[in-house]
Amino acid sequence: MKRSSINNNSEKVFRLASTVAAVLAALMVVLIIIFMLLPSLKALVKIPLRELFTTRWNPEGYSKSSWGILPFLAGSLWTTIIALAISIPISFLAAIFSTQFLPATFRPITDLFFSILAGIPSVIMGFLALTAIAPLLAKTFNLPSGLTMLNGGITLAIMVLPTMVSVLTDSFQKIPQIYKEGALALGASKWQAAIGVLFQFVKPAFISSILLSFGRAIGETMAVIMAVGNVAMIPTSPLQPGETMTGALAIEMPEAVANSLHYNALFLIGFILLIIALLVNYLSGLITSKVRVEIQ
Amino acid sequence: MLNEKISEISSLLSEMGGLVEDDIVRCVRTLVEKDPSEADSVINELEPRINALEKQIDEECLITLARYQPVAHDLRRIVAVLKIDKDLERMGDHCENIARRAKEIIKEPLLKPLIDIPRMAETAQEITRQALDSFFKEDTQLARECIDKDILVDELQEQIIRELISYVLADPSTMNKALDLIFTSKDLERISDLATNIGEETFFLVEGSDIRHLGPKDQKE
Amino acid sequence: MLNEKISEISSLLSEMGGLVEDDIVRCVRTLVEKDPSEADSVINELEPRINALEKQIDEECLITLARYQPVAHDLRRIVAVLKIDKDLERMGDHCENIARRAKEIIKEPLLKPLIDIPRMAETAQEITRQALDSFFKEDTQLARECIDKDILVDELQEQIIRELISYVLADPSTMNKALDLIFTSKDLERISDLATNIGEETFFLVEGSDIRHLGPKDQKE
Amino acid sequence: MALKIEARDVSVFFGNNQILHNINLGIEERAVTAIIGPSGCGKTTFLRTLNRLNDLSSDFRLQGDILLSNENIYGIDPILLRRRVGMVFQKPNPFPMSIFDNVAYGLRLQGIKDKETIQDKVKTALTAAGLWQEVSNRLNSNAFDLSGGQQQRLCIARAIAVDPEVLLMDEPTSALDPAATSKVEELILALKKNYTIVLVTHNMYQAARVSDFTAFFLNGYLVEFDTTDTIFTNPKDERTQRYVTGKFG
Amino acid sequence: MALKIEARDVSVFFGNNQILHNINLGIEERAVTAIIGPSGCGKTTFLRTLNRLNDLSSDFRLQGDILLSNENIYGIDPILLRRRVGMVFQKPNPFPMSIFDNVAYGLRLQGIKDKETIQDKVKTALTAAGLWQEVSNRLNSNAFDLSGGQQQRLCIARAIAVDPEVLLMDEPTSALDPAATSKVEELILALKKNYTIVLVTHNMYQAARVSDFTAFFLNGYLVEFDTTDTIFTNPKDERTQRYVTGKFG
Amino acid sequence: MKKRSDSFWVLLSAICYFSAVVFVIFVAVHLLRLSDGKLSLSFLFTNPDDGMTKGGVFSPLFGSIYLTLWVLVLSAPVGVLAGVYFAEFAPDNPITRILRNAIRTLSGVPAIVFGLFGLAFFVRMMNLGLSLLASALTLSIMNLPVIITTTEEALRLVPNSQKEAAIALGANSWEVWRDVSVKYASSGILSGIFLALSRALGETAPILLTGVVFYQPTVTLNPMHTFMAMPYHIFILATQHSKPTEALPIAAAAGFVLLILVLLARIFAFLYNRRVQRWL
Ligand SMILES: Nc1ncnc2c1ncn2[C@@H]1O[C@H](COP(=O)(O)OP(=O)(O)OP(=O)(O)O)[C@@H](O)[C@H]1O
Ligand SMILES: Nc1ncnc2c1ncn2[C@@H]1O[C@H](COP(=O)(O)OP(=O)(O)OP(=O)(O)O)[C@@H](O)[C@H]1O
Ligand SMILES: [Mg+2]
Ligand SMILES: [Mg+2]
Ligand SMILES: O=P([O-])([O-])[O-]
Repeated sequence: MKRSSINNNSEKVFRLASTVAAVLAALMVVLIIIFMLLPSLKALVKIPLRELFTTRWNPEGYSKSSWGILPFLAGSLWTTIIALAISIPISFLAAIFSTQFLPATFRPITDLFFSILAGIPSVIMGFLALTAIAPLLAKTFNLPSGLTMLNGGITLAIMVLPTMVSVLTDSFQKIPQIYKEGALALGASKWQAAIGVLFQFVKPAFISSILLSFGRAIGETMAVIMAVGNVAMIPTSPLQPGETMTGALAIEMPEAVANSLHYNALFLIGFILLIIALLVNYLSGLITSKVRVEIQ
Repeated sequence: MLNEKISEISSLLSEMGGLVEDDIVRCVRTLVEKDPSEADSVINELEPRINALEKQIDEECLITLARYQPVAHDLRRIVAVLKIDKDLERMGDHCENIARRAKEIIKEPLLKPLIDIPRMAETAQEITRQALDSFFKEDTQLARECIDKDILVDELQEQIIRELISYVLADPSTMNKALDLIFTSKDLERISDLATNIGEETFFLVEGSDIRHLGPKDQKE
Repeated sequence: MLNEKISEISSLLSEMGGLVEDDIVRCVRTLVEKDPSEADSVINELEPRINALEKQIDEECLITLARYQPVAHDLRRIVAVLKIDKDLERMGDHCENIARRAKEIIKEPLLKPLIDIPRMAETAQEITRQALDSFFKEDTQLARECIDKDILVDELQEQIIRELISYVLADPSTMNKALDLIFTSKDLERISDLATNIGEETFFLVEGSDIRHLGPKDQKE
Repeated sequence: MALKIEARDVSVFFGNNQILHNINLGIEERAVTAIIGPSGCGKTTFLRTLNRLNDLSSDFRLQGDILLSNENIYGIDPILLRRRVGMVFQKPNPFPMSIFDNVAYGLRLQGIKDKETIQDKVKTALTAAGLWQEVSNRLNSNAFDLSGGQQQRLCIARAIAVDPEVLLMDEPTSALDPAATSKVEELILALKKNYTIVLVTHNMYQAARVSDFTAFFLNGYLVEFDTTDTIFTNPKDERTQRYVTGKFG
Repeated sequence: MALKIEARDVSVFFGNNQILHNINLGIEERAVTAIIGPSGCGKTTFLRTLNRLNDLSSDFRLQGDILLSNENIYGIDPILLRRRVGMVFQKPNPFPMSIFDNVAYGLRLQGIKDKETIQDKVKTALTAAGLWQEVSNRLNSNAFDLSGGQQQRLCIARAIAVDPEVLLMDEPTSALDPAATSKVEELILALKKNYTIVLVTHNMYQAARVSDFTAFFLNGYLVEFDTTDTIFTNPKDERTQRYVTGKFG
Repeated sequence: MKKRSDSFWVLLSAICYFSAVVFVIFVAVHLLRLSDGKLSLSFLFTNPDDGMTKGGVFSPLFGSIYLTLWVLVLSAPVGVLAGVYFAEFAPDNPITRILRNAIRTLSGVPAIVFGLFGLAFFVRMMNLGLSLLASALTLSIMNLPVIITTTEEALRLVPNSQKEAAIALGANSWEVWRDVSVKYASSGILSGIFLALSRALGETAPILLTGVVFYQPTVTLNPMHTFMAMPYHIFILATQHSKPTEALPIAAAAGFVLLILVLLARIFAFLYNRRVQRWL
């Protein structure tokens, strides 16, 4: 009897501590939103919405500052879309190869390689873009500098590849063997089984992995800074330089005076990034949870 | 699957019952119509068919038990059939006895006009039919009726024996013939007794209770 | 579980067999020793116990089939037991008949010294014991032997009937007594015949083949 | 009756392990042949050898011959072989598509494009699988919405839609509840009129109920092969006897 | 014989769904009571009500009384109740510890520290579960290294180590192969000499083989409750008859 | 016909797959090649020198590791406990569902946004100034979702049957957690923590705005101080240096060191993760 009351204490402490931790975590979510929102609102009050969607960004202009974020939006979109265009087919094919055609004994090694690829710090990827990919592009396309949208796109493609591959291989691997064998037993080839049947299972994960990669690519900072040249203009071809939203933040924020309009405007860009990230994650979560229900 | 097997077995049993009824009629008809061909068909046709059916039914029951693992009502039915086909087969044996004996009897003129023995046979046949009917229809009312009818057969048998003894006392040389008829009546009595067993199986099947050794049989015998 | 049930059933059957053997000995002993108390114990003690055992064995078999779903050898054993206990029960019935009749017979002096009837009884008892033995030991050799012995019983019966007929021819007033003895021998013949059925079940059990209606029985009867 | 499949002295190895030892077995046409035996005795391995599904394991090796209608299965393209020898698995494995597309899948694989042909064949297969009545008004809903038993019958429909000659079934009811199991068992009995069926089952009683022939495997050996009636009432081999009476292990 | 557990007019709700309807059932001491019925009829729910495991679901609600040795189980601390009413689950669920620690776990929870006492009790429990011989020489190896059947017997040993009065078993053999199943069944028969056992089973034949009493549930109602002999040879209710003869659904 | 096109696709997918694998090796080789023999043990233990054109990476290396320790201490307990709450105690109602999703969603928020938040909240609002603590807190917040989610997932993978077994033996929820859940989930939780640490080691953007400085040759244990960190050091050397040809080999060498550090954390995470899978 006595013992059981001791027990109850340990249980109560345990329960209380974890609840407190959860509340703390929840509090952080709220704080992030508040502290991102407040300066952004200040910026929105000062800067007319119309002006945001112009092509000129000049916060410290002599006569008049201009706050057009379109160059950054364009830079982010260019790099992100190039990255996805490259990484989607590659990761899809790589995932099929590693799950369907590679002997199972290789799979842990594969997983490790992709996990390592995902773990390469973004500065190192940026370093690579700067020292390996850009010179190659410059040579190939005969450009003065390889620091272009394409360079950023390729770098980002490599960076999101492991996420996509691992989401895809995970969901390919979760498909019970009997579905593959079911297709083979009906006279399908391995490729037909993978594309016709197994891919049906993977579809939602596929879409969600694209969304996730989109979020990652658009939010990536250091690698992109080092890859794209950072010129606040709207690139009209992948072979032109540009600057992304994240790049603008990382480069200008350290110099911005606290609570100035510049500072607040940069927070506004950050807030836009936050919204995009939340949206993308929310959508991909929606898809995955729907899949969970279906598989049950 | 099980249902099909059970109805297959039922129809085999019903066929066997039909043959046995036939058997009873024909073995006695040999006596009445003095027609040895009836006896021959009992001995050479019916009897082997009845025996074969018993084997077949047993086999089917065994296979059904092994393959379909029946329980409850289905199981009681199979067990009852295993018992009933044995009764029917023994009834067939008695008929064969009657037929063989009849062939001897009709070689000489009869001791007296046959009245009671055909009546016994008719009653036995009726009991058999009713008993089987009661089994197939799961009708305990009918089963009770046919079991009760067995007394009639017993009475007829006693009457026949009494009468035949008086014949023998009057003329000892009829002894052999009288004995044959007495044996015949005894066979018929056994047939009817076996038929009532079938009725008892109906009770077992329908009510799950065993009325054997409780019915009127116990009170007499 | 199943094994225990089966050995439980076997021991019940063996008990029943013992009672029936006893039954055969004692109903005939009534005649030999002119002791009505033997007959009474057959009628009032043994017979009810045998009947009760049949019901119990059937019940146990039914429960075993329902609960343990035996197949193959186990199943054949249960089915065989269902057949055998019916045989034993009918053997008991015949013993009761003998006992009842014996009580009447011994009220008056015997027609002739009893020699063949005790011998028949002994043989019948022996066949019964051997048949059950063969079943429990799954010994088809033994089963064949006891089935073959049935011929002895048949011969003895014929001999008895012939003898008794000659008595009656000599003195028709012995008719009633003679008839009683004839019926007694007939009962013993049935007992032995039923006992051979048990032997046949041994074949069914051991070899899975049904030798019924193939054995010597078919060739005679 | 004719033999549809014949295994002649078949031995199977995975790497250095011999899983099956000299199996000789003739599978009767238009009948149900059940394969029973304790876990790990090689039932599934034998079954999957018949449509060369084991070939997918790199360390699989076969000795002996397997004939399908007197033709060595290793002389047939595995993809064509698998169209002639359909398979139903232990767990229902409908594809994540509509009910209709599941059944049509095999047909489309064969290159059949004509809509009407496909529709006809899907209907026929679903009817044969006893599922038409239950699903005809929702052919376009997802196959995963069906109950487990219906899913398994859908898989059977999918297998028979391509008109195979043989149906291999590996414990097709082991994931189903009793009611669904008895439906599938009835279906198997109905299908044997048109197909040769090989049924692996853990459940001895199921073999007893639905099969015409039964093969008893033990440790990779074929111990006894006979009619189901005989195996369950009067097996010849002492080990079969022990297995079917549950006195094993 | 005395009643160990008595359910009086028990109704169970999950949220707004009534899962069990007015169940009245007396569970005999030192006997095996089987609960059978089609999938979803409420067998598991009833069983888990007896040790208040359903209380873990927030939307669980009970009406009526359940008495354990004439004491209302809602008057007992659930933790103490569960020590008196042990449970064995559908799938073997040994803890990821050594064999010894698995069996000792419940004892240690009770605060028993003395090594010898624990050792004695572990040995007794393993012996009672018929596992001592097989594992005595490797008590320290991981419980996961045992075969499925051994694991399930280990779980039984773990449950009986704390000397419960009642053992609840929810389809304890449904994840086992036939050989392991029959071992567990034998164990159940041996255990009933000392414990009151309530056995939920999908497998009618299992109920027939091992139980003394059988309760047939249907759609949350108790249809019939009688000795197993009667239920399987001569059930009174037409629905029981249909269920045990497999003519259901 | 069909077969040929099949093998074409299979070949193509093999190329895609292997190019990814080869790329990892290429990164290491590329860094090694560019580092031009700068790597040595003393490289690790000497401070940058001569306008960062000479010397080693001691102070940034120390900064990174010290920072990571702080992150570990700050984020692991809270993250794990919060994960426990969501897996074990959270009632199933809209509020907890929203919270859980909000936390999960945070894991996709770009690192730079966390940097902005850290700047606004820790540096300015909490008045921590540019400091290691502000950076550590920022990284901790960034890592919380990772740890919470992996903990929760790992705990969800604990078979319910196991927990019920313990409950049925009379264990309370703390005992269930201590005796059963931890055994199953510890690998998964550790894997999550290592994953978080590898991120803390490699991220630049969040610390960029909260405390990292580009040159500070003295190391201090005072968390209120600014600090150097490997990723930022590499960034500076590679892009902001006035003498690129001299700085580049050092940047590459430092990159290689960072790569190895991050990969070690990753490999631990990976190995623990595989242990989790083995349990299942
Ligand atoms: N791909 C494989 N590689 C190596 N060994 C295998 C492979 N497949 C099966 N085995 C081995 O072959 C043996 C037989 O396996 P199989 O699955 O055929 O047995 P089974 O009779 O179907 O058993 P169950 O009733 O459990 O399904 C087992 O010992 C198994 O471990
Ligand atoms: N925690 C729960 N919340 C809501 N409904 C439940 C819960 N547990 C069980 N049920 C419902 O109660 C009904 C009975 O379930 P239960 O698991 O008791 O059935 P069962 O007879 O054990 O079936 P089975 O043979 O499939 O195990 C089912 O309809 C099930 O969906
Ligand atoms: Mg198998
Ligand atoms: Mg259940
Ligand atoms: O119907 P079950 O999944 O409980 O066997």
